[in-house]
Amino acid sequence: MKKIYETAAKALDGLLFDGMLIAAGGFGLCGIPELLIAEIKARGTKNLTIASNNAGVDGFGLGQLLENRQVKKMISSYVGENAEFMRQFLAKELEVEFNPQGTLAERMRAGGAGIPGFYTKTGVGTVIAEGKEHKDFDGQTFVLERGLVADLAIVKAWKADPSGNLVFRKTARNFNPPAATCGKACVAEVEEIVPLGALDPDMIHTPGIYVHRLIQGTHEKRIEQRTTRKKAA
Amino acid sequence: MKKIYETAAKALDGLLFDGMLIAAGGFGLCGIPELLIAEIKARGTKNLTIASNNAGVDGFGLGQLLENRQVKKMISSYVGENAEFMRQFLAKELEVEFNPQGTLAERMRAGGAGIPGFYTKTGVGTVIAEGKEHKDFDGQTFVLERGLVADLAIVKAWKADPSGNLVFRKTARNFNPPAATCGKACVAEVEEIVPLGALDPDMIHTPGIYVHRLIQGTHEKRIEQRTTRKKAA
Amino acid sequence: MAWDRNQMAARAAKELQDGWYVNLGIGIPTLVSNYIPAGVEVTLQSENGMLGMGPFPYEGEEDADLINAGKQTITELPQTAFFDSSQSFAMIRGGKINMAILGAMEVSETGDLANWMIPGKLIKGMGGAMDLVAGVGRVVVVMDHTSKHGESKVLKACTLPLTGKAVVNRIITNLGVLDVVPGGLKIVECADGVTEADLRAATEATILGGER
Amino acid sequence: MAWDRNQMAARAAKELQDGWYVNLGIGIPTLVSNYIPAGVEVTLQSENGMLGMGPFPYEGEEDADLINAGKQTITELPQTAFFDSSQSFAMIRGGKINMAILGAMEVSETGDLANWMIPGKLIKGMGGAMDLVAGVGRVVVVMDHTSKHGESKVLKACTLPLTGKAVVNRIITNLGVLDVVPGGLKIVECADGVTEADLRAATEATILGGER
Repeated sequence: MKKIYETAAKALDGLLFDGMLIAAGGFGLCGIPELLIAEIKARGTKNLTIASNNAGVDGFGLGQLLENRQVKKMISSYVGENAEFMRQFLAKELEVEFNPQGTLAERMRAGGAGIPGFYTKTGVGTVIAEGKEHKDFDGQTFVLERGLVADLAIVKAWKADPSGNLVFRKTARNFNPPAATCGKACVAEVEEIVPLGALDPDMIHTPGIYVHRLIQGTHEKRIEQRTTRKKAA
Repeated sequence: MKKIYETAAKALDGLLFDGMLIAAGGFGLCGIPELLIAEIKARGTKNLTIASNNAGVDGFGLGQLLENRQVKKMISSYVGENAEFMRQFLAKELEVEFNPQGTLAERMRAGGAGIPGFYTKTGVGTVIAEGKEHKDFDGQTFVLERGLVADLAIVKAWKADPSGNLVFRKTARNFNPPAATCGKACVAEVEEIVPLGALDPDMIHTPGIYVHRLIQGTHEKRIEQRTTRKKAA
Repeated sequence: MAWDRNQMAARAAKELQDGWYVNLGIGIPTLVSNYIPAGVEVTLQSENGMLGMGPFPYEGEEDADLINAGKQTITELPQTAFFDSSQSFAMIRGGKINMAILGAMEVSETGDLANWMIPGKLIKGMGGAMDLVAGVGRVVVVMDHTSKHGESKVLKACTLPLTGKAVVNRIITNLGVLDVVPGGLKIVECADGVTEADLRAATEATILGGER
Repeated sequence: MAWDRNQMAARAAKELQDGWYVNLGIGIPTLVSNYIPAGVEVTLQSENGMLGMGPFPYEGEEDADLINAGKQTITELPQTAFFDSSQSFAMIRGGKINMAILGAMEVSETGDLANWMIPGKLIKGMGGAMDLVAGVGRVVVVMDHTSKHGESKVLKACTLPLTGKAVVNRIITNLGVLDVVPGGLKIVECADGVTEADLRAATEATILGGER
């Protein structure tokens, strides 16, 4: 039951294949599994479908896999930060399935929770709901959305213990916990692996059962929009 | 936005009415909102439907409301600890809707999350699924279960801050977080209200948005099955 | 004449009620937090997983792990709670947020909202906007009344793909404030120096009544 | 002749594989944790919201906030994680638990399981059993082969309301071990001092083959 691997390369060994579906945590560039993404770029795995709220930026995060033409399709809610994405999409070189952000998060959670479908008001009356099954509950109309199960989930946490228990930091948590649950396999990269017993059992965000492999590494943690205020004189 | 009330009586003022649906946290006698239950007994509110995993024991927890004949119907997964329950049920004085434990927990979460229905494998082929809509996904059959929205949620936490952020302790967490989300109103009783800023924002189990009223009090925390081992000589 | 961005934000801030949980969209809605009236305490939700959003950090105190839904560095407050995206949208979809203030490309007299794409041209995605308009208690749109070319963005029917159908309660533009009511829009207020006639002239949508 | 409760638990413990996450039901299955083979590390899940369940506490160290699904006081381990009931059953329903070992009132040759009620007589409820049998990777039932009156509890078809349909993989009784396979049951092993003929005689369900 050894979950700790030395490198991203070793942690991904045997898990990557062309045409696979990968669920990735992160929001913008915050809390993205940057080390695992870099390794997937190095491997050159092709025809990927990636479920991730965003698509990184040009040259960083998932943007690197787009540039490297490894991505066939993105399942995302917002991709406005990425010029190469827009170019490939408008040129029809890239498929995109837009999911409302909450629907995407819930699809990941549902997929991980053995729920193949759930109803939501989100998107009813929009193109997002076209072709999907509708159903009325208590006089309101809802649309059926599907649980999402990925071949692999890649997530980034702050701390882990050797059993795979994960703790996230501030808004870097975001999609990582639901993504972790929806992978048939889940690899996590963390800033620090602490000894067993060092994490408060009441304060585990993602229990180790969801995490199959684990690496520790140094993260760039790039800031996308550096906004500040001045101290009053 | 003052959420802190002095007593259970004041915290429940204006929230109780005959025939209402109450969702209660707790598993067995662990993590039950014992102070709020005692106050509901004192008020004598009638014809209650209560969604709670268990029904307390004779003389404690929800068992008191059963004895006081305030309960019309229980929505529960397991009631084996309660002789009066069994008596009322077999005498048809009490309605019971059995829900599989995970289905009940998910119904509460779904109700709180704006999800009116979800599909699960749990209970397919059993009496639980009779009369419910079935649907196949990827070659397997699932049953549609409904999100549960309660008129009132009553929960018990370990600590709270004045904004209503809750932290639970060990397995006393159980149904409390999903129950808290599914109430149109939610009242929480806690062992300790700590100052604003005293809780780590990464370690909040139930964000204050779910909690409308809050009391601090002393809990009996009765143990249902005291099992121990002897120290080796 | 007419309101500028900050005046629109200030007007939108008057919509806030004490004790409310509020989600502010990107752009002008973000400015609303600068104008929260004294005595009104609101908790800002950021849909990337935070309740109790504080102001921008002081220079040098930015934290890459602490951003808002616009990916801007922000700060936390004593009451802040962090959570994951599925929990965040559980509270949005579940109606726990009292109000969302959002930008728009177009809005219709039936409360339809379009703010996420221009087919063939611009494709950014809806982010959390579809969930917000479907789930929160009250939806207020803040937008310019007309396009750069002077065309009304307050329409009988939206021309762009919708973000939500019949979801908008109130529209705040540079020209005034309008409510979505049965049969069309109702003028609540005109912006400084704007007459009701100006407002009607700039609006394609049906505006009810001769009087307010 | 035949296994006692502890021998049944010990036999069931041989089903465990290193690294597995396992849920043990109330009764004999709880005893399984006393017989986990050396070198096999399993993590026990308790469906009331805990991974990494430890043994009973020493006298005087009981904690009312720390119980298992049987409401018994227990302890935590260094790798323990607590979570709420919706998360607990998310992992159960989602197939993250490798095996559940459960008690039964009746089991059928098609893998149907009945363990939660006797109409008109006994009504305890299914607790988490329906979720467990529907969700976990492998379901092992541990039970007495016959009732107090000597009637087989391993049946062609269950007579009691089901907990799950076609969910049981393996049956461990005081008389032996049987697998649910296409067409009926297959004898895996006879208990000490029990012959295959004994096992067949005590079983109403179809047992395949003349040989094992």
